[in-house]
Amino acid sequence: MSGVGDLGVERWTPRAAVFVAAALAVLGGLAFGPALFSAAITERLSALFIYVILAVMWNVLAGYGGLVSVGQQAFFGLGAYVAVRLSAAGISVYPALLLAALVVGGLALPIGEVMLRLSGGEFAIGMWVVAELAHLLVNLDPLVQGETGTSLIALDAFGAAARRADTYWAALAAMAFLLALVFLMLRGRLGTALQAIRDDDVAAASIGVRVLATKRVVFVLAAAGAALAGALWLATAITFQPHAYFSVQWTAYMIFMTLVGGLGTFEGPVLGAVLFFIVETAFGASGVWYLVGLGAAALGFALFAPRGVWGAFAARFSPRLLPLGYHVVLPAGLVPALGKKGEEQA
Amino acid sequence: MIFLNQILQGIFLGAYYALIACSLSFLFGVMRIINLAHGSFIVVAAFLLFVLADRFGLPPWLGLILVVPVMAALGWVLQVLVLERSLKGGLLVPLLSTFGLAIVIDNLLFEGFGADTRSLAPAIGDLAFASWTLSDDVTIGQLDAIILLAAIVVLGGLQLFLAQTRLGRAIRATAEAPDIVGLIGIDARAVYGFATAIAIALAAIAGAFLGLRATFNPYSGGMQLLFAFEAVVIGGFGSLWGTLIGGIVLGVAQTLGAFINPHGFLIAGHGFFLAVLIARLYLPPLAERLRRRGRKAVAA
Amino acid sequence: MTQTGPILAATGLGKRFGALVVLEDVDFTVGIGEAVGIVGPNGAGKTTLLNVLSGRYAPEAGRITFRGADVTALDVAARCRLGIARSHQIPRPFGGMTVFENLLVAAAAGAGARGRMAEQRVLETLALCGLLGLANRRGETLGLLDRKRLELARALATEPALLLLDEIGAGLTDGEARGLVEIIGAIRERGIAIVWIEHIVHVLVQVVGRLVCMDAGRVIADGEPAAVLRNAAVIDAYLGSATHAPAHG
Amino acid sequence: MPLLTVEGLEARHGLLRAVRGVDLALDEGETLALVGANGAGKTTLLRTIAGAHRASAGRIGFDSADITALPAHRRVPLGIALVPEGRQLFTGMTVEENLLVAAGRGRPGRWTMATVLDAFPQLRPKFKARAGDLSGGQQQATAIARALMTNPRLLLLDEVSLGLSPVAVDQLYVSLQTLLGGGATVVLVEQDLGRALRVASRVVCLLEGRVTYAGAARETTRERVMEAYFGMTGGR
Repeated sequence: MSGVGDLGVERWTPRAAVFVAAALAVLGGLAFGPALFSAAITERLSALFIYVILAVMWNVLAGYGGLVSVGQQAFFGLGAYVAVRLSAAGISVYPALLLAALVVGGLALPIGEVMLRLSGGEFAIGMWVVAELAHLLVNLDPLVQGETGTSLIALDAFGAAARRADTYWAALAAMAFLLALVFLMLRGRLGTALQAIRDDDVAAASIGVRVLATKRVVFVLAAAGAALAGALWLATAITFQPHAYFSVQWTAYMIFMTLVGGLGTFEGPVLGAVLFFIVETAFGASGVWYLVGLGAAALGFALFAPRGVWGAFAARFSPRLLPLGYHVVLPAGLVPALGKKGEEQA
Repeated sequence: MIFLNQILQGIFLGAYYALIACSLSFLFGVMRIINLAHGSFIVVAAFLLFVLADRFGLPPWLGLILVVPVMAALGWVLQVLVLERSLKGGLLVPLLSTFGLAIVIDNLLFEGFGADTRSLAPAIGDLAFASWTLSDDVTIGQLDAIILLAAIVVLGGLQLFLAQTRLGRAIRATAEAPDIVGLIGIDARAVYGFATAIAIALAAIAGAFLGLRATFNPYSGGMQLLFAFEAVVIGGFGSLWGTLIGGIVLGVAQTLGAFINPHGFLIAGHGFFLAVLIARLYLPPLAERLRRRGRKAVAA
Repeated sequence: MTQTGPILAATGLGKRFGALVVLEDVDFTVGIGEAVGIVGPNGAGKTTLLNVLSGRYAPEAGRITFRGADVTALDVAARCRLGIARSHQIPRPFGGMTVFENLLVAAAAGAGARGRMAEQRVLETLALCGLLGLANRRGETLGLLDRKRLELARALATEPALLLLDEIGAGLTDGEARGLVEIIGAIRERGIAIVWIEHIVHVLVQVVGRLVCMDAGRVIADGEPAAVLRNAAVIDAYLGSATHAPAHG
Repeated sequence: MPLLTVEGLEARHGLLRAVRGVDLALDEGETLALVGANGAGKTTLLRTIAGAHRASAGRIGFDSADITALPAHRRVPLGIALVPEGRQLFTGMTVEENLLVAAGRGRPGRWTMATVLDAFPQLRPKFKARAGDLSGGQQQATAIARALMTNPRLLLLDEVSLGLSPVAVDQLYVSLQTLLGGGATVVLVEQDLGRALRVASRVVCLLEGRVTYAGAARETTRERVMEAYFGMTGGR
């Protein structure tokens, strides 16, 4: 095996370093948002950060775990509800948001234990049933008063501007943290295992990947992430009306963002969330037609462009903007001529 | 006796669930697709019947004569435009595409009809509330009786169609072995088209009863999908009469839940469904382990 | 753990699909570092045997021990981590990952390798299987021969003590198959035991020292390859009983 | 003018070239035995002729028409029927239903429910039984009967004796002999060379998708076929 020892395996490239530095700079710059932007823009950006979380989390579940759930609103709603409950129990507001995500992640463990054993379509609708049941049970809580709902009263202690800024920072920090977490996960051993499961779970098992255990991790992470998004949404909206949080619409948004951006890629859902944000900002006022458009886009991308915008772009140009993959630096003589793709090299 | 009446009402409700569930189960049986837009199609039919009754004074029974063929045609279009392509796209695509379709349909209905809750009951006059009183506590709604009858006729008719007709046998053959039927001259794509048309036509009948026995709005489809799915899972996928049993079990669970607690109707239904899932997942392996242990004991 | 006993011993294996009996009372052993070929006519149960040995199917009867430990109840992934790796008849590359990453995940999940060590081992395995030049290509862009090589290399990256090969030569030209045989020969020389199903017997006998012939779910011959191929029961299994044959003209 | 002509036929399974440049011609009334080891491409060749598998190159002519691009269900009315490997019955349906589902989809002709049952009398008592509950021999008879219900001019039989007891195979071949005696045109894939040689007029051996041997049945020896089978002689 002479010569192998000299070969390098490269993860960071100059381009990736520049891109990651730029991304960090953007995140850093956004930290000054409340000082720079108007109140309205600050609030909109908080919403964008929550969309990014939702898209990235649904993508972890479906894009890497192969688990299409139409019931992620269960965790979104539970996140908000548990935050209300914790706050009512005297825990200060912003820690309560984080704690709510952890509590819901814990709840997701036994739920996943049952649901992960179902086949594709059964898992999808089964999760919806779980969401409905969670909604109904939350309505039973006297604090919530059924569909009347309640609000995060503790936030009233803050002034409007301070609340806006704190929520903005909380959402930004949560998004940055979850992006970093998923990034590190994909870069590590779990990430290659996840990609293997995404591509072929039978083959993944045959090389020793613990498929069910890995899916369990993905399920719990996606649940906790959706719960954090729900808790943050509560902080932006203050009121908690169960039907608004347990609505299947949320899952529709997640699916739209992920499908349009690119299922099973890191960058895709972030791009999808930004696109969704732009579409919503431009057409959200047109009401129902905008929702029809979202549904039609999801349908169209599922049927005709399943890779999504980013997936199609990456397949064509291999931009390698992030150091997620591995690149073997080969001596010039070893790189075979291209142009024989997909056919025998007879 | 009140308790008996609750069970009776649950059975009638279950008959409605069997009606909305049989086409979901049928389509899954033929194409292995769970159509997430199923409930939305039921609501579309209900709205079509509502328009015919409201604008043209056509009672739903007559309206169905027009609506069923229209929905069948929609089913064919669904197969050609969406399902056929979805089937080639792997496991996730049918779910994602039919979910997207449901969003489109629901919001188009909202655009056309607004958020108002509608009902077809006014179009059938007294029948909507007429009932036979069997005793002080036990009454049977005449419409309920019709629904039970309709469920039996639809399920029986579907069974008979699949067993006795040329197309029915071709559908069963295609469901079993889609790769083989071409060898005996059957065009599987055409069969899928017919099957989807039939499934959506059946959804039209379900839509009529949705509108007659309750109210509906453009976003009612999701809940109908869930009830249908629960009935199918409880009764066992692919079995038509199992669907009726599943629907009735679900209906009885719901009415008993409502009997116990005013909020108990839906909670009991969903909870019972999840209990069935858990039992289905954990009981067979347990039984297998016990069986193995028993065999070892015998061998030893 | 014994050093002298067989690395794999299966006794009394039985497997049925519905009413169809696919394996019936199959005994099968593989010595440490031994290469065994499995042949037999269509429907003999060869691939099912491989699936039972690898853990894809649970047998209804029988017991499988690997390095002296009972592995009958373990699933595919667990057996792989113990050292039983397999290749699939139709290659199943991870299409969205590069060839290097395909092996890296196998080294990590199957052999617990990590960091620089894992990368180095993967590079060596790629070199052994002639895939180094394709290290950065995505799995889905490979041709059939390279997919077969990848299938082999990825199984090897899990650092198995026993390698199960399912018709890895099928569909290749003679020249392509020869290249694969050289690689498999090199794997054998590293002391890895091999069980290899192949219909192209002349390819198979270049590597294996022992041939097992199956028919109708049973082992009907086991021994030195040339002897097995001359065995009357084997010829009957392939061509039907000689009593039906017409007189030779 | 041959009934079936196959020229330069290629067929793939994904990237795998299962059939590589096969030429065949078959006259009306002829019986051709196709032999070769598993994976040699016999099944794919039959399926491609029947239209269940797409040809990636080459041409298939049937009764002077080019049928290469036709899907399977449009070849059945022309008179091509395949009895697939592993029977592939509709196991949830009765024997009667298995036959009914094929009835009237091919050509009109001498095969009807009654004549098919005359040819396979062992099916009479099982007429209303589920196909999945039959014995292997009865299932195989049902599969052949189902194909006959389309009144084919060319019958393709893939491994009809696979997995059957010797008694069941004997019984099956009694029915087949009468069928073949009636002037049917048949391509037969059969493991049992002895049986194949007795019913066939010609033999073709495939190895790795190519024809490695072709000859008249009466001039074919077991040694010659074994060699073509493995690409080597047994003792070498």
